[in-house]
Amino acid sequence: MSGPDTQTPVGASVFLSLSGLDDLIRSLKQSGYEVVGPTLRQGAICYDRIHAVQDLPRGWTDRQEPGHYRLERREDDACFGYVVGPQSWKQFLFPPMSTVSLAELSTDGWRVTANDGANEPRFAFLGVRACELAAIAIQDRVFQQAAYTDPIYAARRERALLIAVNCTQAAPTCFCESMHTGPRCSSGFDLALTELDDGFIVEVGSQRGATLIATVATVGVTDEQLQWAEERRSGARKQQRQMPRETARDTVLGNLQHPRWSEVAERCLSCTNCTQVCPTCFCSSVHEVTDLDMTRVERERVWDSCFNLEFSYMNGGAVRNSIRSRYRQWLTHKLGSWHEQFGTSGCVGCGRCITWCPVGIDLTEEVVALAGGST
Amino acid sequence: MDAAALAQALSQTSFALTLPAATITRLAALAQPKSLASGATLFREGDSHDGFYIVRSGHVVLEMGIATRGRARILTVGPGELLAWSTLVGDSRMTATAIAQDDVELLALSGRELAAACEADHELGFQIMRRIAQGLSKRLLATRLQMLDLFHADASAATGGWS
Amino acid sequence: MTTPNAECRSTSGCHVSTVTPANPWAAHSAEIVAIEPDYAGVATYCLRLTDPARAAYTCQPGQFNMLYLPGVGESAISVSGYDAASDAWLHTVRTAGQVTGALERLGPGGKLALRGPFGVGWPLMEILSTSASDAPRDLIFAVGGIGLAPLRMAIEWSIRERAKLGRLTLLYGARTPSTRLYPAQLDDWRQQGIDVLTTVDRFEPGWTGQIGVVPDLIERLKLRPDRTTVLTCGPEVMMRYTARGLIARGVDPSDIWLSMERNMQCAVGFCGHCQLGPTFICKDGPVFRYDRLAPYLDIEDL
Amino acid sequence: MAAKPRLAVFKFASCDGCQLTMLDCEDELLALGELLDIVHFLEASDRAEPGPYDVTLVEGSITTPDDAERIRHIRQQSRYLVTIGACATSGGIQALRNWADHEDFLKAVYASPQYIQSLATSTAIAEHVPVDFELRGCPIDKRQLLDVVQSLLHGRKPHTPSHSVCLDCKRRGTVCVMVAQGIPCLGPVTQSGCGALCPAYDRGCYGCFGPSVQPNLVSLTTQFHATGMATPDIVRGLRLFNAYAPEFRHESERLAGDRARECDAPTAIAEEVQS
Repeated sequence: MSGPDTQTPVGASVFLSLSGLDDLIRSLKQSGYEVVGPTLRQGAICYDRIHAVQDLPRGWTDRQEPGHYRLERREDDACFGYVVGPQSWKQFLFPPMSTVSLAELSTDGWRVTANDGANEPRFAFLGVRACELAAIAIQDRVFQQAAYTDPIYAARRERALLIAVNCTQAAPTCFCESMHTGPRCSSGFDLALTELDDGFIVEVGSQRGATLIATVATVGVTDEQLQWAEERRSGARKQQRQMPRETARDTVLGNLQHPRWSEVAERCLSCTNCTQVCPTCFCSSVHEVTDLDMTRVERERVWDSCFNLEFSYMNGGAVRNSIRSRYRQWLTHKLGSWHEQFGTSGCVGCGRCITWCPVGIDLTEEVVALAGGST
Repeated sequence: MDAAALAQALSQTSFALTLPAATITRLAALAQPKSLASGATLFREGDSHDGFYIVRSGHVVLEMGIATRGRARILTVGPGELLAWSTLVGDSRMTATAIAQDDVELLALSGRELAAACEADHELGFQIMRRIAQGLSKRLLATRLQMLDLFHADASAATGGWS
Repeated sequence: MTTPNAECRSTSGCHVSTVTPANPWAAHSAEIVAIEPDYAGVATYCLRLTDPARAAYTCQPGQFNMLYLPGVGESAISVSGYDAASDAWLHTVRTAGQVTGALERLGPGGKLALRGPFGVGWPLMEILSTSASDAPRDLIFAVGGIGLAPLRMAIEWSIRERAKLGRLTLLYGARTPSTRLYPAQLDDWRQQGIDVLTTVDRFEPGWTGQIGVVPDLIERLKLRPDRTTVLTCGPEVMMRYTARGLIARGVDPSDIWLSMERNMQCAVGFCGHCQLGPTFICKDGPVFRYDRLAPYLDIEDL
Repeated sequence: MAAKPRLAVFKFASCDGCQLTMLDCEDELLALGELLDIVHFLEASDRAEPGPYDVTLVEGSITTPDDAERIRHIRQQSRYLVTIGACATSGGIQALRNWADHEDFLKAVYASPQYIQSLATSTAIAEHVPVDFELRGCPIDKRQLLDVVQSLLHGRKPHTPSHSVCLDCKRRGTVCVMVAQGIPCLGPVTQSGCGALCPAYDRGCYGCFGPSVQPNLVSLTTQFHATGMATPDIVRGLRLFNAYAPEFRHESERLAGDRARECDAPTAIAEEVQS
C-alpha cells in the first residue's frame, strides 16, 4: 500500500503501526517541519516540539471539571488517550508574541518594514482534535478571509501540516457534539488518526497528506479495524455538557440587560484565562519595543483580552468599566456577534474556558441562565 | 392683528404643532402680537412679570447676573420656544433676563389670564401644561448636555500627568 | 454604504480610488510640513508622505489614518483635508494622549510614519445617486467640537457637488466661541451657500451667536425630512440626541449617518479593541448608518 | 545637548532590593548614564549632590517621623518623583505592623526602646507627598524601571500594564498551577510586571506586584475556601509584600473579621519574638 507510486487517495484509509508513527515524525522533521505534538509539562498535556513517539504522553489521561484539571495514569499505553489541554494550536498560528514591523530612523526619517511572513516557521501539528480543526477554520476567517489578511498568520497557516486525531473519550467539560464541531474529524486535516491498541487508522484528508503518508510504511485496513475505530470514536460522543447551539446567539444578544450578567460578575475574576485558553479568541495589542535611544523600534503584537480594563480605553477612560460589561462583551461576542462578523459561532465546544477558569465559571450554564432557565 | 390672523400666526409655530384647533382658537383669543427690536429687554431677572411668550421669529438670549462674572449668557431661545414660563408654573419672578438678539416677533399672553383659562378649562390647561412640560424637558436635556461639557477634554487625564 | 474600494473625489478634486493595502502593518514614511494651531490643545498637522509608495496613497472623506510615532505608539486620526500646494494631508488633532502629545513636541519637520487610509468614509456616492434633479437631497451636517475635522472634506465635497444637491446646512456646536474649529472656513462656507448655524455651550464676551446645544438647533430647522440626509460627528451623547431630535422631526433613521470613535489599534479588525456590538469600528466604520448602530448605542458599557 | 537630566535615588524603610534591581541593569545602566546624570545614588556611589533633581526614584516606606519629614524635602527638590517597589507604593511587608501594636515590637526587638522613634504605621510614599508614578513589585522589574526612565526622557507614558499575572502566564505558556495542581495563586488578582515568574516554577503567585485593576478578591478567596484553604492561611497569603495595598488589605480584614486575633499574623509574630 505504500510508496510514492501507489499513493493512498484522499478519503481513503490505511493502517499505520506505532513504529510507523515514529517514522512519520522523523520523515516530517527531515522534510523541514517543526513537529509539534502533545507532551507532558507542569501537570498537563501541552503542545510542544516533539522528536519521536516517546515524547508523547503515553499512558496518561486527563480528568477535567470546571476549574479543575488533573493528569492520571491510564490502564493502557495509548498515545492520545486524553482530551484537550490548556493550550491550543493558536499559539503556533497566532503566536502570543510576534513582531509585526520594524521602524528604523535615519536622516530621511522613519523607514518601516512590515513583517511579510517570509521567515515564519513551518509546522507539522500532530494530534489536532476535531474541535481544534474547527477553531483553526474560525481563525482562518478572522485573519485571512475578511477584508485584510494578516501576513504572519497566513504564512504560518499556509505552511502548516495538520495531522488530526479522533477523540476516543470526552471530558465532562466537552460539548463539541452540541456545537456540531466534533468529536469526529470530518474536514480540514491532511491526515486523521484513530488510535487502536497496536497502531492507527489513518484517513487521508488532502493531497499533502497523501504525499506524506506515502513516505512511511503502511498496510491496508481491515473491516474489523474500521469497526474497532468506529467503536473507539463513539466513546467521545458521550458528553455531559451541551450548548443550545441554535438559540445561544439570540439568548446572549437578546438579554444584554439581564441580571445574570451582574451575578456572574460576582464570580468572574476578569483574569483573562478563558480568553487565553480559547482556541478562537484573537484579541491582541501592539507594543513598541525600543532601543534606549529610540532609533530602532520593533512593534510587538501580544495576546490581549477583552477582560482587561485597559482594553477599551479611549480618551482617558475605559468604555467597559466593570467586570459585568467585560464578561458580557466576551460571551456575547463569542456566541452572538461572532456570527455577524464571521458567519459562525466563535465557540467550538472544547470546554477549555470552563476547565481553566480558576473559579470554574461554565458558559453553558450561563447561557441557560440567561435564557431564563434555572441553573 | 385680528383673531383669525393671531390664530394663524400661532398655528404656524412649532409650539402649536399638535394642539387641537379649538385650543389654538382659545389661545389666540388671549394673545397679542409683540415685537422687540434687537437689543431690547423683554424682562429682567428677579422681575415680577405677567407675560408669557411664544417666539414666532428671531432669537432671545437669556442671561443671569453673577457677582464677579457680570452677565452670563446661558441660552438662546428661538422660534417655537417658550419664554417666561415662570409666570405660569413658578412664582412669576423671572429667573433670567431676556434680551432680543435680533428683531423678534412674539405672541404675548397674560400669565394671569392664561392661568385662569387653564383653571377654568382643564382640557385647555392640560394642553398648555403638556406643551410647557415638553418645552421644559427639552430645555433640561439641553442644560444637561451643556453641563456634561462634552467638548472639553482634559489633556492631562489621558497622559497620566506626564510631560 | 460605500466600500473601501469605492471611487470618490478627494478634497483636492482629483478623481481617486483607494486600494486595500496588501500588508496592513506596512507604513508610509511621513514628515510634518506645517502645524496650524486651531485653538489651545488642538492643531492641524500637515503631513507629507515621503516614501516611494506615497503615490498610491489617497483617501475618502471620513476615513482615518494611524499616525505612528515609533517608540511611542499609534493614534487613529481622521483625515481632514489635502493641501495641494504642499502635497500634505491634513490631520486635526487634539493633544490628549501620549501619541498626540509626542506629535505636538515633534514640531514642523518632525518625522513619523503613517498607516492608512482605513475604514469606511461618508456615503457620498450614495447621496449623489439618490439625489434626483426634481427632488435633490438636502444635507445636514450636525457636528460637535472636533467632530468637524472628519466632516470637513465631506462639506467641501458638497459645495463642489452643490448643483446636484438641495439645501446644505451645517449645525455646529462648540464648547466656546474661541474653540470653534476652522472659524475662517465657516465664513467661507456660509458665503458659498451653506446655512451655517453655530452654537456654543458657554458664552464668551463678544459672542453674538447662539448659546445652547445642537439638538436645540434641530428643533428650529425648516426640514424636508423625506429628502434629508444627515451626517453627524461629535461626542456619542451629542450624536444620540441629535439623531433622536431628527427622527422626531420625521427624518428616516436610515438617512442619518454617524462617525464613531473607539480604541483602535490594528485598524483592520484583527485586534478586537474597537468592537461595538457586532461591528468593528475600524473596518466596518467609523461611519455607520444610524439605524444599524442604534440598538447598541443606548446600552451602557457595551 | 543641554545638561543631562539629574537623577537621584533615595531609600526609606526597605531592604534595598529595588535599588539592587537598578544596579542589576548593568549594561543598560551605562547607557542610562549617557542620557542621565546620576547625582545621588548611595547604593552605587558616594556621590551625593544636593537637589534639585529632575527625576527622583524613591524606595521604601515611611515608618519614622524623620522619614515623614525627609520625603517632603525630597519632593520639594524633585521635578518627577517615582516610587519604586512594594514598600514605597503600599507600605511593604513592614506594614504588617499596622495591624499590631508597634510598641510591642519595639520592646521585643530593642534593649532600650525609649531611644527609638518610630511611627505606629508603615505607609506608602503617596500617603505623604504627591507621587508622579508608582512602580510596583517586590522587587521592581528592571524592564519596567528602564521603561519608566526612558518614558520620562522621551515624554511618553510608561508601558506598565494593569492586567493580571494570568495573562503573562498564558503568553509564556505556563500551565495554570491553580487549576492543574491545586496550588493557591494570587495571579488572577495581581498586577502583571514580574513576567509571571513563580507559576513558571510551579509556585502560586505571592502578589508581589500588588492588586491588579478591579481585582475580584472575594471570588478568589471564596474559591480558596472551596479548595480547602483555611481562613487564617488566606489572610496570611494576602498579608505579604503588599499587605496594606487597599484591595488586599480590605479583603484580609473582611476575612479576618471577628477572628482577627487568631488570623493576625503580626501579633502572633510579636508574641513569638517576645517569648
